[in-house]
Amino acid sequence: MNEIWAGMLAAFRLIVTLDADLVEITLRSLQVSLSALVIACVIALPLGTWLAIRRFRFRRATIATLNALMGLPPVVVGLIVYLLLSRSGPFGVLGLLFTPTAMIIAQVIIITPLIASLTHQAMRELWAEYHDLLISLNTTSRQRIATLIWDGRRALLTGALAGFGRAIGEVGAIMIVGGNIDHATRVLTTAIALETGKGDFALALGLGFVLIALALLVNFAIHTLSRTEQEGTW
Amino acid sequence: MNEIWAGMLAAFRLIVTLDADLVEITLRSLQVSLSALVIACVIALPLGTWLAIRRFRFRRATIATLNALMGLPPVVVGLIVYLLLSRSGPFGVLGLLFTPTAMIIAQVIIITPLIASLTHQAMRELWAEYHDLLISLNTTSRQRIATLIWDGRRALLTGALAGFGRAIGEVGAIMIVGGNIDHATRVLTTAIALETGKGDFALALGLGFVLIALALLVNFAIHTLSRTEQEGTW
Amino acid sequence: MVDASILVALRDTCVKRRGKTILGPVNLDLLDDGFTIVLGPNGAGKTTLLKVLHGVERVSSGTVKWSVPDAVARQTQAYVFQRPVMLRRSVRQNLAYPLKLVGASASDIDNGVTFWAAQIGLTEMLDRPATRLSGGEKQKLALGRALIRTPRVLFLDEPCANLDGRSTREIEGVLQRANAAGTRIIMTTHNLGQARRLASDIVFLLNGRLHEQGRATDVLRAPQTPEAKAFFQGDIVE
Amino acid sequence: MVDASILVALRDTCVKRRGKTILGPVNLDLLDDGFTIVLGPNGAGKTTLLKVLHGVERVSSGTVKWSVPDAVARQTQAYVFQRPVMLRRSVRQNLAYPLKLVGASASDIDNGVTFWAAQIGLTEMLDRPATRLSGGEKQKLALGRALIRTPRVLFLDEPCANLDGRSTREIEGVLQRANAAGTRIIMTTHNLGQARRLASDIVFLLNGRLHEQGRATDVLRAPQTPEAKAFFQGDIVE
Amino acid sequence: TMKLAVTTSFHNSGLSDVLLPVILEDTGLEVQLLVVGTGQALRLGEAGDVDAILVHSRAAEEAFVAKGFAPYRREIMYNDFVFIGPQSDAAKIASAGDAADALTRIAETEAPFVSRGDESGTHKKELSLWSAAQLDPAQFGSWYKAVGAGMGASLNTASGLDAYILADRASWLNFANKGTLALLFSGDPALFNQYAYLPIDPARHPHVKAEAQRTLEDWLTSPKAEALINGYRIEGTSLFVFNAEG
Ligand SMILES: Nc1ncnc2c1ncn2[C@@H]1O[C@H](COP(=O)(O)OP(=O)(O)OP(=O)(O)O)[C@@H](O)[C@H]1O
Ligand SMILES: Nc1ncnc2c1ncn2[C@@H]1O[C@H](COP(=O)(O)OP(=O)(O)OP(=O)(O)O)[C@@H](O)[C@H]1O
Ligand SMILES: [Mg+2]
Ligand SMILES: [Mg+2]
Repeated sequence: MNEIWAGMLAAFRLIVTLDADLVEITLRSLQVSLSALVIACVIALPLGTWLAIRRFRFRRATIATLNALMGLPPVVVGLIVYLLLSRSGPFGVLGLLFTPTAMIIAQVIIITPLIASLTHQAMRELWAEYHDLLISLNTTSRQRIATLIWDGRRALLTGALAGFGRAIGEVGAIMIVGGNIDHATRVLTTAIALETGKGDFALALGLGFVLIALALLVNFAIHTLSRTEQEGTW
Repeated sequence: MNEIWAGMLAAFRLIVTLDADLVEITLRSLQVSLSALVIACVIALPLGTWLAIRRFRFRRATIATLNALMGLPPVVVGLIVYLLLSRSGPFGVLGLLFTPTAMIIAQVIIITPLIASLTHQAMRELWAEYHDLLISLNTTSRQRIATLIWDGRRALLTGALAGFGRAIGEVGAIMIVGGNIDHATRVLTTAIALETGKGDFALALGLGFVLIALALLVNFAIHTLSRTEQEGTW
Repeated sequence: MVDASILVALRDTCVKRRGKTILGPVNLDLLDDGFTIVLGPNGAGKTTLLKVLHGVERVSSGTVKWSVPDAVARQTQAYVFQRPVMLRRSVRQNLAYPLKLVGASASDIDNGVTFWAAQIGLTEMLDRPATRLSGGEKQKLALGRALIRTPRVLFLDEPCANLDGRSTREIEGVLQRANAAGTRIIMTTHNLGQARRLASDIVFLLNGRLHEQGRATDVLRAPQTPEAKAFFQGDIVE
Repeated sequence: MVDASILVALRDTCVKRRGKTILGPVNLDLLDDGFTIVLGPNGAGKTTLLKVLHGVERVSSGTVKWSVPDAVARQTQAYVFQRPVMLRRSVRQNLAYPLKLVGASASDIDNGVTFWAAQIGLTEMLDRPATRLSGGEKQKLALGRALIRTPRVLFLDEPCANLDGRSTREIEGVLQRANAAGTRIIMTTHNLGQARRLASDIVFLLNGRLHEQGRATDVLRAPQTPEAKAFFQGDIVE
Repeated sequence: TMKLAVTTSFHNSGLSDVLLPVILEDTGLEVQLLVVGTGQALRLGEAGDVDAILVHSRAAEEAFVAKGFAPYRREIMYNDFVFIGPQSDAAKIASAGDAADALTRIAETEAPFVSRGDESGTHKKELSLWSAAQLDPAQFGSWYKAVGAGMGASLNTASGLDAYILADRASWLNFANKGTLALLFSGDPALFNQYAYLPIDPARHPHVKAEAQRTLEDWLTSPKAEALINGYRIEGTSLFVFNAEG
């Protein structure tokens, strides 16, 4: 129990002194997770929306599969990415293993199904509402997807934030493909795992609180930004 | 690359021979994750729905916080649960550390914010639709929540599946509070982490594929069950 | 302030949204019995007025005072919305819903559903999903659902807008019988013929303000203001 | 099979939902010009018929043949739904949306929006969120949005159900002018007076079947079937 | 049953898979292993969450005993550390004279080197070897990669990077993802790795299973254990040397 207080103290100290290492790994955490989020959104938002508006033969199966992929175990994703990027793997020549890029790739794989599933769910309702109008106006698929994403952006926000949360808190995959190399691929979560292994629970918790604070910050920032703009519309 | 084939082969072999250890840890994985899912749903569905229908002073802040908590790093959750359940912690006398119960507790903490956030999101739309009617009929809060959850169950399903996915693939927290003890708290993900550490990628991948197959199975089962019942209503 | 025969009194009631006053200030007393028809052009604030009375729309300033405590008043009211809200359930479950809420017995619910389904002519559609009904059928269902708890006060927002001639007359009959049996009805319509057939008194709104109020025969036959006169002749109202 | 002056032909068209036939089999030819009013009691299948013609409702059997290829036909049609669909945007953006889809220039869009906002009387509400409009205002907006691409064929599903007398007459004027300018209009209504004022020909539906069709003057003055006769007198139709 | 916290390097060696079933058979005692980092193992012991620990980090163990968490430490066996590196062996450590020389060569060529960096027994050993070679890892360039992970994960990283690494022999032999890595240097007595058993003091944590602690300790120091430990081989190499005093 004392450790929890010690952890808070450690977090406080780290933040107040602007510990150089902390700043570095925090920025790397943000960089990796936000990059992964942007890439995953670019893929998942249109994909999820497309699934919501399109009727095809294996639609239900596809959706069930997508939902199941939300449970992709990060360690397995990490392993597969590791095997693909390793020197003896097919993409070994790119030399991406143990770089932030590799970490981003792994996280994109992990969060894309999550965001796509949630997008599909959110867009289904909106599509039911817009269906007749958009069909009647003879829109192309692309226009339908764009309209739904734009008008449903509030609902999509939660999905994106869920993806961000999963990415920023994830450790299994990025440990394998990033390697937790000091000053190269160490991020907050891998640092926490390291301190835990060392038995320095206070520092681990301290880093954890920093991470939670970071997540809170990002969420409040996004909520504040989206609020000003919401007023006008929905 | 060869490892990936080897992994598939390993998965195939494990499943075909119904390896006793595999069956055991698979069942434990299911037991832990499904228990956590049920408990988390019991908390998160009413909570998220309540947030959707209730206007109060710090509502936006509460929701932003809930969204941020989707990013709770599992390792930190694991640590805190460990410190609470440890013999020298406040709940040490219960002797829950390194038992499946401890793993369930950690997973409930991790997935409850996720499910609650997604519930809130899904229920907001439905509430906008039902708002006037339910207010007009002079319903109690409890009745409103029950009605929304029932009529919005399809949308909630995706949230619950996202929670299940996160739980079944999670490793950081349950490694710390469960301890990955053979025949006691070993589950699929911790077994995968173990084999990865040994460098036995084929077996790790094999277990990973089993895990993914399990997630697929659960999702297809739920989709099939919910389909028969949907036809009638929405 | 509220005397015995007055059901509800509005005093300086205003509704503002996005800085614009969409209703009021309105001062209005409604008596304990009768069949009030609220008239006015599109956007006059009829829906807003009904919602304010019913308490589903927040008031920005002023008061709404029922002769009974608010909690009691709310329990005995029902409302049919302009755009009927369908629960994503079967027609039967939609009808049964208000009774379930008050914990009615299964047999009471069954009887109520059977009776009202017949009244609104949806007996054959009880097991359809309500969201799939035609426009008119939805309106009828919303009406049956509002009447099933035999409310003391019933608000109706253009309940016959999508109904055919025969259904309209049937529903009018149902409403008149309910009114005779003691249900206070407050209803909007754009159908002046219907207003003439049903109203005991008229409330005429314009630009969110109460413009004229009085006995139906008086107001309809001899409106006091030129705007009301023009409106009743279907003329341009500014 | 489809001759030059025939715009669209339905042959044995059926719509089945949940094992029930809700429309058809219908055999119907609509000519190249005119103002068709579709009449029938609630649940007769009017909405379904319009949607089938427009192609937003799937046909279970039979065919719908336009005189031009389907793709062309679809591009030049517009539809006003019974329950207007509002995009979650401002009124202005709702009006501009159909023009944006076809990549109109910014100035064309501006002009179109200004012109049609005035026509439907929503000029002062252009920057309001469309979802917050009153019932009648929503219907007007949907109408303006349908007309803004000057469609060749316009489907209207009870477009005046929630409109006041003056708006109804104004909209009727807009529709008649559009019709005179070459827009083929197919519209449902429960307002027989409106049918008399607007229709060049009538389609009368009952229980999903085509019961009577012909020139408006003929059908309205001297309906052939007893059911139609009863309906036009507002009588009970079984 | 009792809970025993062990380090990843011990578990990865595979010896536990041999010993545990025999212990169960001989004594009826089910030993549950918690495989964690050295530091975490000590913390589990301090909190009383396990009944005993088996680690290899002498200084930390002595501090643990000094603080009174365990009444004593009992040495059980040792194995040795080995230098692993790419078969091409750019730093030529295969021909090094001793461990310090090997490290000096690596530092001179600036060949990639993966360090556990997690303050585990292995990491501490590595640091002591660097200081024996009079080198300070804090001054090294980016070729020195502190990965902050367990033995297996670090080996995976080294394999991915074709880097040098210090590992215990058991983990290395049991490691399946060798890639182009090979054992390049071993045998310096400085590389010996002593494992010790530390029972948690029941006076401090009354709930720990004192009897089970003793049973396990007795068994681990018995001739039967000696035979099994000395006889444990991977690929024909024996790994552990039993050295408990009777
Ligand atoms: N939430 C809101 N925000 C802004 N304006 C609103 C809001 N709600 C209603 N209004 C505006 O207030 C006015 C009155 O609306 P109301 O729905 O009461 O009209 P109404 O008399 O019922 O009209 P109709 O006959 O068309 O149904 C309308 O101009 C409408 O656009
Ligand atoms: N998807 C569906 N599933 C089942 N029944 C349906 C479905 N859609 C429509 N119906 C039924 O088909 C019938 C015809 O519906 P339609 O909406 O065409 O009627 P309508 O003539 O437009 O009636 P109204 O005047 O009330 O708008 C109705 O009884 C309706 O309940
Ligand atoms: Mg209204
Ligand atoms: Mg209709």
